[in-house]
Amino acid sequence: MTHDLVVQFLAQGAQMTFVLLIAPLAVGVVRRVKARLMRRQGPPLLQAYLDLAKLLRKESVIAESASWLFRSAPYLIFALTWVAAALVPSFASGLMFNWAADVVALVALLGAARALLALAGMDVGTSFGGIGSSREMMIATLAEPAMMLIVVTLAIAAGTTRLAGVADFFIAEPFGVRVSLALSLISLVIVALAENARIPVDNPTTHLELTMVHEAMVLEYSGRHLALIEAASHLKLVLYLSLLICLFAPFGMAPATAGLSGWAIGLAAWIAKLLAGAVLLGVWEVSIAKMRVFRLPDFVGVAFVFGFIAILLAFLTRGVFA
Amino acid sequence: MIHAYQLVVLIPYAAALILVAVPGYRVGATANVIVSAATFAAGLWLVAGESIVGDYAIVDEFNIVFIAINTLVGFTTALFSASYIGHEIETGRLSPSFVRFYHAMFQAMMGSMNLALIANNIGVMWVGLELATLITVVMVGLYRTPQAIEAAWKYFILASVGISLAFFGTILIYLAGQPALGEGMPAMTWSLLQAAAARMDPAILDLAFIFLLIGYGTKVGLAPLHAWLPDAHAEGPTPISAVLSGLLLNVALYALLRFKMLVAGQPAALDPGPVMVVMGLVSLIFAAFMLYQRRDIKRLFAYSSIEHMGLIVFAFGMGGPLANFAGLLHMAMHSLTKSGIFFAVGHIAQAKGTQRIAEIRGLSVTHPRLAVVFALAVLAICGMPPFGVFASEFLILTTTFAREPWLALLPAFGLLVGFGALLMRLQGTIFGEPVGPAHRVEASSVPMVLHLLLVLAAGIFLPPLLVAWFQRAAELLG
Amino acid sequence: MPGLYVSGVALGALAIGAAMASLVRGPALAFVYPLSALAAVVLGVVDLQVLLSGSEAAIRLPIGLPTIGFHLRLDTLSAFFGIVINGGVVAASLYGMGFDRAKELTPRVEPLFPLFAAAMNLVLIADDAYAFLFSWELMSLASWALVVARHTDPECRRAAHLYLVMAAIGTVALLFAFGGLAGPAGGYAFDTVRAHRPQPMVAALVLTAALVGCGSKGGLIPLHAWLPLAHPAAPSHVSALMSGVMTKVAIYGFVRIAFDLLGPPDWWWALPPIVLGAMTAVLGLLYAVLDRDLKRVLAYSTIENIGVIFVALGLALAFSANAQHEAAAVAMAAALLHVLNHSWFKSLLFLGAGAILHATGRRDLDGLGGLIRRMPRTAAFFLVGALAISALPPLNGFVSEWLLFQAVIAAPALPQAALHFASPAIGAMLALAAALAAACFVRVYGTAFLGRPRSAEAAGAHDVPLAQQAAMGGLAFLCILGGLMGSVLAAALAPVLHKLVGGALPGPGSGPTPFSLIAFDPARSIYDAPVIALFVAIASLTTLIVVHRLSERRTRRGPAWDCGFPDPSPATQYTASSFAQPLRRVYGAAAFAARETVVMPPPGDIRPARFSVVVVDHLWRVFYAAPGQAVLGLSECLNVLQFLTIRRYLVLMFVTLVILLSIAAVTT
Amino acid sequence: MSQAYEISHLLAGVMLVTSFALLYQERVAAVLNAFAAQSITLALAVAWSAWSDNRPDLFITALIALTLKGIVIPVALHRTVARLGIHREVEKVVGVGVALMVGLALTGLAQALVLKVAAGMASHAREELALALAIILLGFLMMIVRRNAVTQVVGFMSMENGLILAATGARGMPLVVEVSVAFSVLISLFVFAVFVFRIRERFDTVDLEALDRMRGDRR
Repeated sequence: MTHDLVVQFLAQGAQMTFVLLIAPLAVGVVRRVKARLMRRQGPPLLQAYLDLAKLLRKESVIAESASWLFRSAPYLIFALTWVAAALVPSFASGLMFNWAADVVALVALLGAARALLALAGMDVGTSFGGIGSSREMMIATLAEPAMMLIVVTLAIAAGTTRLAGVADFFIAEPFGVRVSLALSLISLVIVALAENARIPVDNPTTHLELTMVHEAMVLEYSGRHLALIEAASHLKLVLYLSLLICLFAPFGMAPATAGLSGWAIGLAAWIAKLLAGAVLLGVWEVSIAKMRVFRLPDFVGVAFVFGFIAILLAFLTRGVFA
Repeated sequence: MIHAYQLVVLIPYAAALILVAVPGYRVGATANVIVSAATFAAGLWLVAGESIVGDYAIVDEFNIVFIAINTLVGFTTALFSASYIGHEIETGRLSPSFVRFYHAMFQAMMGSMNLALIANNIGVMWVGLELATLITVVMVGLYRTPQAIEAAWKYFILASVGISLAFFGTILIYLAGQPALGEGMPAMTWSLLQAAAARMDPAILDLAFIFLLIGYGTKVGLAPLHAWLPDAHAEGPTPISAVLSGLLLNVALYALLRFKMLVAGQPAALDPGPVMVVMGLVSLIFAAFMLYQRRDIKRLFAYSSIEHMGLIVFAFGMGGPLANFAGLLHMAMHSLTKSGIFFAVGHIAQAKGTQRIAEIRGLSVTHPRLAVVFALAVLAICGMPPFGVFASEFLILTTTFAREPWLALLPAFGLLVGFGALLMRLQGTIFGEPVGPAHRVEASSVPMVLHLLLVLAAGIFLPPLLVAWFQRAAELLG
Repeated sequence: MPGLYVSGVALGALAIGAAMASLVRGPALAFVYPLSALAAVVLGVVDLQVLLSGSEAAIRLPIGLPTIGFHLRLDTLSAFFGIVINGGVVAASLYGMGFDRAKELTPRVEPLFPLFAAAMNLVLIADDAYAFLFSWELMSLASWALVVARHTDPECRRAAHLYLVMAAIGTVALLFAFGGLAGPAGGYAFDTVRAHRPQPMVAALVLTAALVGCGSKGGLIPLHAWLPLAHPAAPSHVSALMSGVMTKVAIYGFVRIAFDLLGPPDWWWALPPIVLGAMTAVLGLLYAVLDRDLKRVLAYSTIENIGVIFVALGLALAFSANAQHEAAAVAMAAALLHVLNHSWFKSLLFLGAGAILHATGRRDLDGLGGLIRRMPRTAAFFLVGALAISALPPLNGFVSEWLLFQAVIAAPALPQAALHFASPAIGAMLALAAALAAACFVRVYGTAFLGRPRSAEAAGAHDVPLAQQAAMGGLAFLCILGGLMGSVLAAALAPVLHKLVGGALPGPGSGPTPFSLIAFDPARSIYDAPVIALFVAIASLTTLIVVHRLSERRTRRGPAWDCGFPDPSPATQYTASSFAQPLRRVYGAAAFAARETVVMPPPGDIRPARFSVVVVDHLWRVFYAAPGQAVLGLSECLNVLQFLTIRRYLVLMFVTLVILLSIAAVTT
Repeated sequence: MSQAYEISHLLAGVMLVTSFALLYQERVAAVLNAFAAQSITLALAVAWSAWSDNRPDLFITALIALTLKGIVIPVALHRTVARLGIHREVEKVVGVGVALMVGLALTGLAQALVLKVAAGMASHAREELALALAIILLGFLMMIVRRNAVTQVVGFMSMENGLILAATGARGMPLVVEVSVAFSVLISLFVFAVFVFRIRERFDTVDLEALDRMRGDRR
């Protein structure tokens, strides 16, 4: 029993380390793919790691007008995102602590991180920080309703809001069952793009002032603080990728009871799917242009509409019109 | 052996004769207070004693309450005017000789109202009521300003027509009672008519009730018969406004209700309920809207009296034990509260030297105590707890909704509209930066505080005896 | 039974305190707040004891309505709301102790404060219609007098007038509700009402009336307009009471009528509260996001929270109408916990706003900024409140939000098509409301406390007296504790839930840890705040340590970089209005017909460019301005009747007579 | 008996005719004469019923009617009119024709109302009641279709004639005398008031329109 407990604990720890370790790699893959598609040499795959290391080594410059909130925010943001990422079933569903938060709580954790980041952006009292924070919060108001609809759909289908439970359900189900799920997949993808500040919502590489959203918020950060923020955004990308994986492509994921071997398989499958997702993201980002900020409602609105249709279809398939 | 009910009438009349002769307004005022106190004592004696049914006098569960209120408010008003009239003389609005006349008339008016209340004879009641009306006409014209004369003249004409119509109604009641009670006095005696109501001639009864409704309704101040009321209140001396709103309207309504009892006693007659409901609602809503345009503070509260009379008539029109009970309670509460308000208005008018609402502001800064009392009184008349009006309005609205949900919207609407206006005026007068003069007020604040305390007590606890009386009367009202 | 006597004594103490305070003047008034705090503590303890032991007590006093009497009852529901209210009263009194007697207009506030507190407590233990409305109206009256305390400000007078009129409308609606419940016979005692349930038709009317009555007090759209005017107008600790606590009394009234007196619900009863509540939630926050006055923003967010609570209550009605008791329990638990949580963080935020007002004398966000350095404690407490009201874990706001989402997610299982089609829309609107709340309070905190001061007052601010800090600190602590111990609170609610919806949440122990909050069953939905908090704490600490080990620890203070163009003038910061711009662009156009116009002078012209925004409040125009003008116009028309000649008055009389005679002639 | 009834009925009818005459008259003087005629007829009717039902006290009422309303007041008003110089037309609100039509309608209404009365009471009482009711309504009508204080006073007094007629018609009704006395006091007050306003010079005319120069709320 105690042995089992220890194993479970280790497994949970393993997931936390895995997500942390693989996050920069995923980002590296995305950048690499984009570079190649643009006929550029592109940075090495491990560039993201090097960047983090470099930032950690540099001293951090803090504006005079910054308060304690500015300094402490990065640690909290990083921790919140990390914990959230660790709670998403990655290579195995029945891990020890992933009951602790269901989808709703997960979204809320990310929301907390976002709120802190927006506050940090306002703290120095520059105009760019304000732009970034206000737009970030606006985008969140667009994304969260769609996210809620997706959650409702999953709950209707799987009868639970625990990710592990949903994953188990889809593992058990024959794959590719419902139209409603396809629709909510699309809307979840859109939400993920919006949440991760990817093209077309935001351009992670731009520093052209008026188009910045996420970058504008972190403009004043440097050194270790910037490193933490960057790491957090990497983690967030991994989180959403593995959320998509665990909900819509759970095959290969190790069930609760699986032993080490099952975990190994699951881990391999997860990494593979993760990198595939990263590649897809890269392809998508080169194949589309960034939108104007006030076109976003239309874009994210698509997610909302699809989410709604998905629910109606879910009603149909569940035959609630009795 | 002279009895209390004779005293209630005789003391004031006798006093009136004496007061005409008394020189010096201070003596007159004091005498006025003493006499009113004596009348009040006699009224209390009546309350303590058992009910009386004589040839000419009747004291039963129905009118005893109104006799008590009448004598009480008469006493407090005398107290108030004793301190108030002095100021009027100093400012030269009245000459001592007029004050002497005023005191005599005051007593005569009280006596006539008491006569109307205790009369067991529809003719005598008519005489008493009309005497009271004519005397108030003279009182309204007391200041002899053009406005006062005009108000008195308007009051006089409308009241006289009302008098005639009411008298015709009285004749018709006699005719209706004739088949049952034969010719002569019996057919004009309340107690007998009440007993024989079932055998009266229904058709004549209908006719009679219409004429009485118009005739006495004029004095109750039901719209569209109300025209005299606002001007009479605004232009007469404040104590008279208090007596008009607090007592005369009640006495007229009392008469009307007596006749409604007769009609209710005769099933074959038309049901007066709908007519009363309609007239009540018209008065209530009309007065509520009129409140917004008022510029004179006394006229404002005169319209509020019309509003409340409308509500009361509506309640009696609805009928049923609860609504009738509520109506009686509201009559009592309104007469106490409204006279209290007029006392307060008298103070304000003396403090600011004007009755124009626009020139009264920031009382809570200049006269905090007065402002508090005034605010409480106005909130009380608006039906706010912990005052008695809240209880009666609670009963009226709840029972109406329970019986006729959609009909209940109308009185509620009227009350809310009126509340909006009164609250606006209240805030305007007691809040804000004070403007204009701020004189000291000599007039005694005992009467208004006393009234307020009574209304407060009624809101928290109604004595069982009173409840029993009201319930009995409510049954008779059908 | 003793509980009732004890609270009676406490109420009496409050009443006597009010009476005495109205007589004395000057420093002697200082006794009011300690007395109120003490009484509130006593009342709260009694309520807690009743809630935990479930020992109800009732008594009938021989006052009030004749033959009916004045019924009082202290049951678990009243006890729960009593805890909410007295918590707020304690905090407000504590804050009041910190007042500088010389400055505040104490004689107009302090006599009414205990009266207000007593009236609110009395509403909760009233057990007949008369007692209920008596104390309800007393509550409105006391708060009106408090709102108009700053009576020389015409805005305050206007707000007070609108407030009391709306309160009167609400009271009339409740009169109707109780009239329908009592029936023509006038059975006003709640026991009598429970004995004879009304007919379906009557029940519908009663429910509507109750919704109007309680909604107008709680600020349900479209009955909300008075709230953002009246709540900010009062002194801040009274605003805290009105917004944080008095609105809960409105919720109590609705719960008492809809779940207790009205008998078993029909499914469609759920629709009005759900629809209105969802609209209120979203619109309330849109108002809040666009407003620039700190206290008005808070008032608008109160409207939003009331909307959320009404949605939860509506869901509870729907579930219990379909006998899905555990789902009903989830929804009801969400409602009640949100009542408790909102009372905490909204009081905290209003006290914080009061502190800012006290320190800077300003309420306009665009005049503040940088207060986190000048008033560090207040800033910390306010941050907790802001994050809590944004429903962010692990604070208490999220607990009730989570339960509510669980209830919404369960709604598709309802048999009625109307309801399960509504459920996703409701879920989306609630999510939108949550996101907007986050945006709103990031905006408030970012402009008021962060950045650089935008005015001399803000630059010269100083933190508030210790008593006021204590009041805020206590509430902030409760917000954190309530966030971590949500499951414990939910367990404490069990008796109330059983009484109202005949079910309760799975108790502690059925989950993985004793503190895990469980909706339905552990396999379905769990939220374990302590574990998550622990994880976050460990993660952040390890990060801290590791980063400090690995990284270059040097830190340099320098001017803000700002893309290389730092501008020292604080005017270059983002203001509250600029922060609202994206949201106004996205939502305002639809909701408020918001239009931006930029007047750009031609090149070479030295005149500055002008930017202006037009925002139209349709609700105000339709539901308030138009009726008001109608009443005034009608009174103008009727007023000619004051100026007729005597002859015309005689004509009126004559016509009336003839009409009545003709009626008598035709009717047989 | 029947003959007694015939006569009283005849007199009542004559009174009704005179009140139509009041409505018809254009000139103030004529109005006053018509009113005097009506009052004298009333006096006769009252006296007749006093004799026929041998209620001597009614003679007092008759006497009052004859002296006060038949002679004193008309003469006094003639004087006033002469002094005020309103000899000619009294301005009317509606034309004579309309007034007469309305008057007829009112008379019909009165009949209709009284016919509903159960046969329980003596038929002649019903007739008399109908006539009295008609006279009262016509008096009221007279008050509202004329713009002139004198004619309004006259209208009021003819209303009151109707009342006295009804009162005497109601067999054995007590207090009739007292009430008629009270009414005469009221009327004298009425007339006196007109004089007062004339003498005090407070209003330069007794036209009621002018009396309300000061409207209710000073605007």
